[in-house]
Amino acid sequence: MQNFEYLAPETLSEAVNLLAGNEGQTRVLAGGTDLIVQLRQGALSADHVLDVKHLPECNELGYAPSEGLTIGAAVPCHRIYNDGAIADAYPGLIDAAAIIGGIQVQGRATFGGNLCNASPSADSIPILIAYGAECVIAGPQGNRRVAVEDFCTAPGKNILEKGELLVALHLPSVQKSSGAHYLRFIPRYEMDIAVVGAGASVQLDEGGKMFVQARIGLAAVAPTPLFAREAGQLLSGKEVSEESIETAALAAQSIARPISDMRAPADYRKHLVKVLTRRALLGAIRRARGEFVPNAVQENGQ
Amino acid sequence: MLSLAGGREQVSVEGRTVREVIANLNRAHNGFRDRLCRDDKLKPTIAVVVDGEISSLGMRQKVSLESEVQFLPAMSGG
Amino acid sequence: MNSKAHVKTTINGEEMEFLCEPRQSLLEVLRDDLGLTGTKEGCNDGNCGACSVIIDNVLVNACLVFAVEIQGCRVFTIEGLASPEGLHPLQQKFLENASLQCGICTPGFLVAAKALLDHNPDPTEHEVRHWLAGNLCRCTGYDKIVRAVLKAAEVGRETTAPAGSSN
Amino acid sequence: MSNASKNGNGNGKYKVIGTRPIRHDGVDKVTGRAAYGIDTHLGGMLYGQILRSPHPYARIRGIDTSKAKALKGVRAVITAADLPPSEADEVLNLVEGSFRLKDLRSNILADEKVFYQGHSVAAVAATNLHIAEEALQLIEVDYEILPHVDDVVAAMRDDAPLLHEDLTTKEFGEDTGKNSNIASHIQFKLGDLEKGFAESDIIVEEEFETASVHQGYIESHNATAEWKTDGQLTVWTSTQGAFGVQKQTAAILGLPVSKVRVVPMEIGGGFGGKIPVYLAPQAAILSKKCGHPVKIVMTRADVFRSTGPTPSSYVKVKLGADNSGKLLAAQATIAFAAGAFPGSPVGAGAVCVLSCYAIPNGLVDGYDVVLNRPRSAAYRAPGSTQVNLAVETLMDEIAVKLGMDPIELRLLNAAEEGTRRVDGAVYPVVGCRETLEQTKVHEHYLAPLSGPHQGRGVATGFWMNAGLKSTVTANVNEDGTVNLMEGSTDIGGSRASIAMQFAEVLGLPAEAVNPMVGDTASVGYTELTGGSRVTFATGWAAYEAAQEVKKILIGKAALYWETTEDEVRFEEGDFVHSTDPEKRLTFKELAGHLVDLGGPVVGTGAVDPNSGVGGSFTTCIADVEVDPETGKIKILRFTMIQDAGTAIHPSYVEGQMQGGSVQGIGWALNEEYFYNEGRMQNASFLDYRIPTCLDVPMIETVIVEVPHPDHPFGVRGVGEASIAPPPAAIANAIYDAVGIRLHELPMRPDRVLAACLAKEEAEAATANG
Repeated sequence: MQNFEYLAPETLSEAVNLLAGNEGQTRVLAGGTDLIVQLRQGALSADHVLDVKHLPECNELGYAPSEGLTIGAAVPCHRIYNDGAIADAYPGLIDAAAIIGGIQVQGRATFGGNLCNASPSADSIPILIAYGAECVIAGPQGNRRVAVEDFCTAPGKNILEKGELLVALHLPSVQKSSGAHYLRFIPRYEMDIAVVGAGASVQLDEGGKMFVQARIGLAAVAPTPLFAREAGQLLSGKEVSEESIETAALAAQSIARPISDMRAPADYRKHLVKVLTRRALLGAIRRARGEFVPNAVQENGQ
Repeated sequence: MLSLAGGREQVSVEGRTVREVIANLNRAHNGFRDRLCRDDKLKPTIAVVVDGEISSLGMRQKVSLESEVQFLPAMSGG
Repeated sequence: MNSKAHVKTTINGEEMEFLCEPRQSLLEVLRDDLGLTGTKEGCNDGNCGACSVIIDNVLVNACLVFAVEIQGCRVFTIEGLASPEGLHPLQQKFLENASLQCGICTPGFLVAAKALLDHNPDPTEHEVRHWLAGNLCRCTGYDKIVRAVLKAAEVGRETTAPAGSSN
Repeated sequence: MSNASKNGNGNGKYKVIGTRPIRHDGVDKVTGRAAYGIDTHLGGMLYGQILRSPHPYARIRGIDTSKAKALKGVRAVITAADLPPSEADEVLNLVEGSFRLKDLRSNILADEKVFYQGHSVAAVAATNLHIAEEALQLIEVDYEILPHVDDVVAAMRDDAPLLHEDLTTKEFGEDTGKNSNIASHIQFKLGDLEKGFAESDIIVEEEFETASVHQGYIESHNATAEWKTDGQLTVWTSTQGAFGVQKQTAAILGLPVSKVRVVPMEIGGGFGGKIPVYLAPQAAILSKKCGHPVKIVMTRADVFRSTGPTPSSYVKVKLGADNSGKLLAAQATIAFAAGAFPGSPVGAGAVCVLSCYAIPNGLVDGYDVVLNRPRSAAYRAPGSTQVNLAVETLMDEIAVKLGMDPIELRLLNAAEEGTRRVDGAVYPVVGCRETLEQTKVHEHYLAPLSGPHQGRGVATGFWMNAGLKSTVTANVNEDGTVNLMEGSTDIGGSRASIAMQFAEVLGLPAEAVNPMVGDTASVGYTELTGGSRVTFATGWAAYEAAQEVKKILIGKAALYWETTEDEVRFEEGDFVHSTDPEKRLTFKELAGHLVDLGGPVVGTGAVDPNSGVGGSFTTCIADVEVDPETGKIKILRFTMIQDAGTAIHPSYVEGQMQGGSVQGIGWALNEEYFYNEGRMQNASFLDYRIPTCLDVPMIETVIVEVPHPDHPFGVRGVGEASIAPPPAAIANAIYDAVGIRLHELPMRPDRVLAACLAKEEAEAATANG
């Protein structure tokens, strides 16, 4: 690894100034679970590494039922799933937080970093899309907010301009009779990169019989994580039934354009999109109805 | 090997050691020694099994009148 | 640029200072500069858990931490697990249950298991397996490791005093 | 079953053997104090790094190291030009095989050509690791890329790119003169094959393929070398055999063995993969050039790309049986991918393929094939797993076709004392039948399955086990303890199993023996830790050393009592005066008197037991659940039943069985070298998927004890056989669950799903037609 200058600013403005003003390549360090590996392998280079863990805004983990959830870009997974109120309100988020790497990786890895790394197979992104999360971005021209589904532009690429920094993610407050679920397919039972990932959130009517709305996000089936907008829209106002779920799953499958690689062949991935979308929707529906659906830590989880 | 022994898989010869067995084999079926040995040693790719046990003594391994002597490819183990 | 960073930290309860290049991982500094070779390197990319350490009560892989980042932190490594009075119950159960063969993954498993029991003193078998999934062992097939952790948890619950030194 | 016992009680006739003491090296290993190869640190040490080929096959037109040499902090850069020249036919004979010195040197530093992605091309020593890494990027290699071949069947074709212009196919000591990638062809023949098949009522035949898999030890390869000005070279390394490293390093560097001392550090796993030398020669030359010790540790990616995977394979088997299930004939064709240089374990595969059964007529052909992949290395029961998949799947097919219980079918044909194997060897007392009988009555085998898409499979496996040279020296201390110096590096608790055999002879507690592993200058010649041989052969040496100590101590007791040796008996751990029962000395008491009884008490055991053909048999039971929508397999329950001969330390016997089982499960389901254009795509623990603890259940074990007829305690060795049958057992369980037969490893989810879908389609077509 080439040597670099380590920067640990303590205010956001200082961080933005450094990012905007530095000569050469400045890389942002949050949990480091992607960045350090990429620097070590020579996939990325850095003249400066800017650690955002000392920025208060990036460390915020704030939840209020009426306001929603704010996850600072430097908040590691373990803080999210160890917060009981958040785990109760956003179980779909916990599904993802509990399977990113092993426990050691979850001690460092952040949703913000997972998003900025912009891997098509990132486990946190489909469920953030399903929850309708927004990115809070600071930059030399001030703050801006961007929907998560619009953040990634290509493998390893995102919309951040020079000088810009992802500060936090914001999830809207949770509606009544709603539920969400993320699951991925991997050949082992832990520690793999998603072959396909699917996250779904649904809001049902009070009787739990009809879809009010639904959002579906997909991983590892395109150059960026996908928002299966139409698949979710197809469910609005529809009865909760095998047929409606199958229709949405087929719609999600239709937009998937996976590749073949060492992790799986494309046709297999395509097949899995339908299976996982259906299973994610079923899990989300059960949670919306107040039923227990285990995550990876809980017994019978996988 | 089979062609050397006229197609027979088992032949009987005398000898008190593997060296003598090979010498006697070679007398009966010319070419045997060259297949099995180099410089009065078994080739490294050849193992000799006497009465079911792979010998580490090679040409010096003693054999008895009733012994069964086999020549096998040496195994790579792990 | 080439100057080294000065880092003050606490390792296994002792205050320490060292100089390091920013590109050096915590694992590299522990092993090559501080002589704490009990923390093992298996993959150097966060996929085997052999370098498990606990930083401020959080289990992490030392290969995925820059040493400069631990300024002011409390670091716990395998060298801190036993006390002058004796072995930690986890260490004792690993020995009694033959939970190690070659032993290279053992420090990582012990540190990870300590973090688990600190966090959850009464784990189920599934919870143990989920928690330890980031630690690879190629020798044992995991059976005797999981059993030792479950037995150490029993010991921990039976003894009134907290087991071993906490971080 | 008469003299077989179960679950490691040693037939109840021993005091120490069969107990479960805490291993002697345990405390160091749970406190982080044990020093492994990667922990070596010497004063003034420099760090080495290896430049490796990015291409699967290329000619090296030139290497320019000048920019690297000029980098601040770089002390030396070396290439193949720094190795001694090789004669074309120089051969190094090792117990693991015979190798052309030219090939061994080329694997250390490529000269004319690189034969695989990851092939070592140059090495650098610098003041720190990062500078050495930077220097690698400054070395310019001019490659002429050549068309490569990385598939074993393709490499055998006449039109395949040839790797070695001077390689011709050898057939049992005869050079065919044919230039080919087939380095050797071996053949075993028994009985009359045609007659056997003609008499068969049922014939099954299938082709199988298995992917390359890696040993996957958690500690990377490493070597630290110090070449002193007096010409003496010392190497500290993690190895399965210090004397093997000494031989290989000396040969590669053109030194007499006495100039090379190898210090075996603690070793973080091996499984066969730490027998070859990969780094010691480079570290040595770098050290010579810069006058400092040099340490090299491989990256994990280099471990995958450059060190011994087990061969990928093509195996075709045909079995014939009569209507009662009795096997009458068998034919097998086996091709193993040796990697860049000859030397796959295809011979062992050819022995193992039909080894579990009494088959009167058989023919086995084996091919050792070179191609553009790293030189393969041994991996636990090398060659046995690949061939086991084929035979044990076909045995299951026969059982299904005949409506027989699969264990009954195996019992009907089980190898036993007197059975002649296809390679001609005849079994002495073996435990094949006994493992099957234990399986038949095991609660797991009798338990019902609990849900849909679940299935159960069984398979039986074999490994031949090795003997080979071992040395143990015992020094009696005045406090009644014994220091035991032995030459076998301890990869999984063997210090304990050797010390316990020593202790058994002298009636000592295991704790009174302090076993240590010596370096090549401090202990007698000892072959590698491998072949399931250490507890067998080094344990035997410990037994002999103990006998010598006993004999000397009888003399000392006689001297103490001022009588003659024939007046002293050794009974129940005490030295007793035959005619004066008042005179009785414990071992400890006698040791306390040694200071006044003349010379020190030192016993030596130096043995070279024949390997024999006893070997170890094992049978396993696997329950799986198949997700029919995704093809994912879950292992629900797994039991391994193995003949240990005698279990010295049952916990570590179980550990070997459990570890082998899980490696077999990994091989079955997910592990593989994934190649694209000759380049390995998944060279990390992220994408080379060894099982995690969430992937497997508890592994149940049954230790069967059918004592080895020759070993003083009946030990057989248990290290390897357990890896062989899991893939076939899982394949058979998948068939039981969803009715599909897979003929390719790994049985990845996408392959399982494809086979499930194909079956559905075929059934639909049948229903419609």
